[in-house]
Amino acid sequence: MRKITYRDALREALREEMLRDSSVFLLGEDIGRYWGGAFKVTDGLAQEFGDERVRDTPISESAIIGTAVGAAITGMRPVAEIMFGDLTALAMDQIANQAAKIRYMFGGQTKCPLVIRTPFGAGVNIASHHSQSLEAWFMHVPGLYVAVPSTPYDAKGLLKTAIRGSNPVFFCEHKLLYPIEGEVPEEEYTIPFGKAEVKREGADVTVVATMYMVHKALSAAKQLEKEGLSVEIVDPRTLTPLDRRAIVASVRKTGRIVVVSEDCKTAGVSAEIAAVVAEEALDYLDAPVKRVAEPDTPIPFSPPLEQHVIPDEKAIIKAIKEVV
Amino acid sequence: MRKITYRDALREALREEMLRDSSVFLLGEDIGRYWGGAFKVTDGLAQEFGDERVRDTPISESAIIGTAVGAAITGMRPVAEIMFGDLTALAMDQIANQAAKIRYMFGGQTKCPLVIRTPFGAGVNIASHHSQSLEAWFMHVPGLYVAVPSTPYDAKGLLKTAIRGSNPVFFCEHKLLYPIEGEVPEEEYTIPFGKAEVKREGADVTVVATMYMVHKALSAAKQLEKEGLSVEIVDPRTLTPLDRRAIVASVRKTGRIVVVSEDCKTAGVSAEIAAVVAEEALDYLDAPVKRVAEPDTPIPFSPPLEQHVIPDEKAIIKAIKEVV
Amino acid sequence: MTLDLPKESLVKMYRKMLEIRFFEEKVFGLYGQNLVPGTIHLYAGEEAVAVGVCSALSKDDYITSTHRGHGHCIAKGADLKRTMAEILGKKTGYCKGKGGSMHIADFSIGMLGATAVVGAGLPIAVGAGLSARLRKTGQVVACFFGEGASNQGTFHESINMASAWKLPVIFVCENNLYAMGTRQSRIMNIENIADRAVSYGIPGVSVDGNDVLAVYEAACVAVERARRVEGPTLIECKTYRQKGHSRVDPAKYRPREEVEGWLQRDPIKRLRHKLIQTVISTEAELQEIEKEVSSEIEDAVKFAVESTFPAPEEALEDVYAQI
Amino acid sequence: MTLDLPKESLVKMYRKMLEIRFFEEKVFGLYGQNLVPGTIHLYAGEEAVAVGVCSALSKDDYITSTHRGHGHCIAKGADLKRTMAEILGKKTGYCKGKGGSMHIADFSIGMLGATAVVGAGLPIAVGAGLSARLRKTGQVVACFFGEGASNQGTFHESINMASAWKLPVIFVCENNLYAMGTRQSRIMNIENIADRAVSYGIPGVSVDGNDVLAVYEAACVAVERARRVEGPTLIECKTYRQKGHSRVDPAKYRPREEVEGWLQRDPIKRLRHKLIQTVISTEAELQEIEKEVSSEIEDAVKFAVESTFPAPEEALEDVYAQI
Ligand SMILES: Cc1ncc(C[n+]2csc(CCOP(=O)(O)OP(=O)(O)O)c2C)c(N)n1
Ligand SMILES: Cc1ncc(C[n+]2csc(CCOP(=O)(O)OP(=O)(O)O)c2C)c(N)n1
Ligand SMILES: [Mg+2]
Ligand SMILES: [Mg+2]
Repeated sequence: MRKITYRDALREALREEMLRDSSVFLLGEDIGRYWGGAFKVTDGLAQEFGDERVRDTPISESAIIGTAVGAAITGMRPVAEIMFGDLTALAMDQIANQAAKIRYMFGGQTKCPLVIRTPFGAGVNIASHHSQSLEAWFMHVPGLYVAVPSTPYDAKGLLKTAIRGSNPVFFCEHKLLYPIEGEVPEEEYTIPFGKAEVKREGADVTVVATMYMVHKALSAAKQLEKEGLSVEIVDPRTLTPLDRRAIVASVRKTGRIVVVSEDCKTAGVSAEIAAVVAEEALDYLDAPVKRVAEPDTPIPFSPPLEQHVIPDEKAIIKAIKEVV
Repeated sequence: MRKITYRDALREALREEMLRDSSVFLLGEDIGRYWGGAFKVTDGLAQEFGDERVRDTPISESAIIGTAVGAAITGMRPVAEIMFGDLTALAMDQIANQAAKIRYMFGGQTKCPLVIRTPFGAGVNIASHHSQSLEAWFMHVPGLYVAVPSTPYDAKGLLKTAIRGSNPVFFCEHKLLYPIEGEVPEEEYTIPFGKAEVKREGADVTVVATMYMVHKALSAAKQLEKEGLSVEIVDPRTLTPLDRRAIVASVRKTGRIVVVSEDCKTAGVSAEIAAVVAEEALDYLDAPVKRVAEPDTPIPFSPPLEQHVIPDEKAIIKAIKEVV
Repeated sequence: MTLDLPKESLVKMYRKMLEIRFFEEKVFGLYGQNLVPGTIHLYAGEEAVAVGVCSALSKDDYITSTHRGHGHCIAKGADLKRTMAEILGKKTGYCKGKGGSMHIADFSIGMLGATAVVGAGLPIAVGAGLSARLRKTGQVVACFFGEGASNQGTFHESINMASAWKLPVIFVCENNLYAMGTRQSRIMNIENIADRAVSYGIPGVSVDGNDVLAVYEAACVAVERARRVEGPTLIECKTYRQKGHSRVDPAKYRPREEVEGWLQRDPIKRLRHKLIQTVISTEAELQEIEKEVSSEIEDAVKFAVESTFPAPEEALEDVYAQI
Repeated sequence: MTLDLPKESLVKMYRKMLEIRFFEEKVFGLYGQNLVPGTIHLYAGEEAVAVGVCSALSKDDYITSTHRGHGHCIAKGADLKRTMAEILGKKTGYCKGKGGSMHIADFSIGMLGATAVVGAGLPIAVGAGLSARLRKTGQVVACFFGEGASNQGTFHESINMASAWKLPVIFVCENNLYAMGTRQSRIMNIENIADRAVSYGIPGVSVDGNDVLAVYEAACVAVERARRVEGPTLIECKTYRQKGHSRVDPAKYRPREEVEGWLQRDPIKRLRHKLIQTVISTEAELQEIEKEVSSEIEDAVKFAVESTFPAPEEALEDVYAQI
């Protein structure tokens, strides 16, 4: 099968959905013809679809999301880009109080089919305001779906599902994933929300990992294979809805679980997954649950500092060894 | 000992600290002489300390917090009120990206001694934009402390500690707690952060509860006592730092735990506490961890709907019975 | 106040304003009887703004509203019964009891809903305007907000965006001089919110917000400009709320003479006076209308009071759209 | 450009601007050598703004800065070595390597730090101004931000608040015509950001931001007003960044003639020319200064390059103040 990058997979999803449905349009800072998005995800789309449907905005994150909400409830399907995930904080009211609640508050009178795309993640030395992973905030907001694709295949399939759906989707990307290549069929496909994928089968321990951490977990698993340890890797692919069944099923098989998530440990993604296991799979557990995550610090700038806080293969291997 | 309300306890803390330290000042919408705060916490303080130190602001939540940050790093000790906890979403960047990180990003050059007070909680029929409990968002932000007092005594002692400290404190209040009375000594005292309090000793099951839920848990415990069940209630009092030791110690004793928190269940306060137990106390557990929390919905307006989503004594009792 | 409109239109405006006033008086009364859960923010005294603006809109145009939204709903044509039922938390309400006073919406008449976060409606209105543009429908959007809201960042971001894109949005600032207990002069250093239009290169006009025809005229000009794809307008309507901010507020922070002055400029009395003085209507005609409206409101109250509450489990519905 | 300042002051400004320019050229070079982690936003071409404003401040006055902050630091008097070391991620840097190019601060000279969230520095500057008021120190605060930032909600909220409270804050908009690839005219419908001062009832002035003396004069007027407790001023400085937005940006979205026109109006060349023309300085004198600055910068680079990186575990320090 052909291989394309995560970035290109996202762009294909946007392009195909824009071709398919004239109500889909994009808005965000410098996503248009002069820049193509800070990470070039929308590169070329303004040239193809025009500046009205690929719309550069002022630096006004609240208004970007609010505008998307207003468009979504009146018949359009906006896909808004927030240039860096950290900056979603500026639009938190529009995301969490307006987009997520507008259907509910009004008793189901409206739908809000809106996608918010944004890159999270550390690793490129751009410090505390451009490196966070904040998925957990959005998991804690009922009314939103949260997608966390780790591969080009998942990125394309989930983004298409997000755009076609009837609900607001917080769509997480990762800076280090953009250049990663993977197989993506030429043919049309979508990926349903709420279905985890076992990215690697194994018998001895379950690792639930998301986004860029899936790749680190896979590489850790390869190393451990040499030592005779069989690691199963479950990628939830969406955090809301969360495929609890798949996680519990894997733990039932292996009896051990390590949750790997790039965000800060406390009250993060890994906390929710650990809690689900503690509630629903306790009887299967042969060892304590382990979380591998960023320590509770902002992300520092200097490379040795930054590398110190990002969970790496070594930390994953260490955690796995502690539970087996 | 004399009894005063939670509201009055908070006001006493503010007043005493303002008398003690001229660098303490208050700012927020309608906290001054014309209103005294939407929940009257600051009532009368403007009359005593003047409009400069009890400062009414425009309806500009971002600027309220940003202004507090700027004042805090230049020698003042601002206490900012956000009228409703839901509205902290409007100031999320200033809270999470600026206040929490300003010391770290600048390599420890500055301190940011700032308190953000805000009421959370449902129960007074003011619907989706005025009823949430969002503590978990702030637990997930390193650099912040998060206080969650459940009694007048704790409210006063924790607020004084918050104001005297050198770090930004996100100080959670609860609408239904304001009128609650409790013993508060006339003498000066403070309560250290990171020290849970066992609000009731028990042997059969641990309930970790916060804020208004402490009272519901206490009432549930009383009912269960009649049935011969001995419930221990641990109130963390601060979520950051979290007294993991006290929680683990209690679970070690009882072997069972129910976490009760008013916020939405997924990725909420109860998730972190459940995760801590799954990591650090798994071997002591004789039953799965249980979370009692709001279901993942916005808060509805109509009384029967709202009552349905707020965790109540019945839900707590049910959860306890499931684990014993 | 120019009165060169057909009598029909003038009387319709009078009736709408009356509907709002009587409605609010009833809500106030029901509140006292403990039939209204939560809080309420009454629109009494500001009727000319909603009615003046909505009279310049057609049915498929949009509006966005605020915590003080009953008047906007009614002016846009919402059903009194379902509005009242929502305020009482009943299943027959517009939002099936999920929204309440601060979150009423009626999408069928382009009323895109009230938000209780001050200032949060502005960008949503911009989005509706953008949507109208992209769908090429010619619809315009009127966005209501208070002078207090005009200090929110969203005010600035939204109007700038609407202006940069020449969107068909009319920003209607209801300047009632106070935001809760905070008088405008204490938190901003300008008198006319309309002056802020300069920041966006759009027209800004201040009108007597207790003169329904002045509001109507300004709105008509803005609507025409919007439909000609020339961009948004900021209209400031100087008005006054006759009651406290919310249910519990005795509004002692307002000088008695100020309140009385504004009561004398009551928008409904003023239109009534004009209608009689100019012999457009007779006292009898107007009394007839007043009786009619009064009984409509009684019907609404009856409907709302007699409606059932939603079943508790309905709290779990409507979080996500299923298809 | 009026030159009635003592020679000393003029030469000092010239030297500061030169420091910034040479510093930025070095940063650019080091970037090419892979010695600068992350990204950089260079201030080359905009030196007159930072230097003009900071020359009007005294040492204990405050400034707040942005992602494009090297020039602000240097103009306020930061040590070149520690600034460069921070950009290279070294332990000897101002923030011990935690901040990097986008987050430099030097609290000892009132440089309250750069924030990488566009517009986030404005309310922080207001807070510093409020603090100066409450502590009765007479300090003023200069707050730098771009024209792109002027569309953030914080711009509006902050200036309104500063004006309502008459705080000693000078809002300095560095209008370099672009925000990344977005030309001002595409995202706002006005030409002069200074016009936005109307919204807050404060003076707004537009000046030639490539004329250090014009900037200086405007800043002096604003500083005096601030110290007289009359409130904030909005100063817009029309300028241009000579490089791309950040390291990777070839800035192809800018017409060549536009770039060349601005290069001809280079602020450093202009001051140099004036100094010579008016025989305030001689060619030899200025060459001497240029040599000195050049060697200072070399020293800074040497210091920074030779400094060690922080130890990995230091990442866990400085999250909370212990006392
Ligand atoms: C963002 C936000 N801040 C504060 C509040 C609390 N609050 C509700 S109404 C109100 C005053 C609003 O004033 P204005 O915009 O002038 O509208 P008015 O009530 O006068 O109609 C405030 C502060 C809120 N709901 N939302
Ligand atoms: C709130 C926010 N939005 C977007 C970005 C990404 N970004 C960094 S610099 C920049 C352009 C800023 O333009 P302007 O304010 O004019 O400053 P300039 O770069 O021209 O100096 C953008 C969009 C950011 N850092 N913060
Ligand atoms: Mg008002
Ligand atoms: Mg710029």
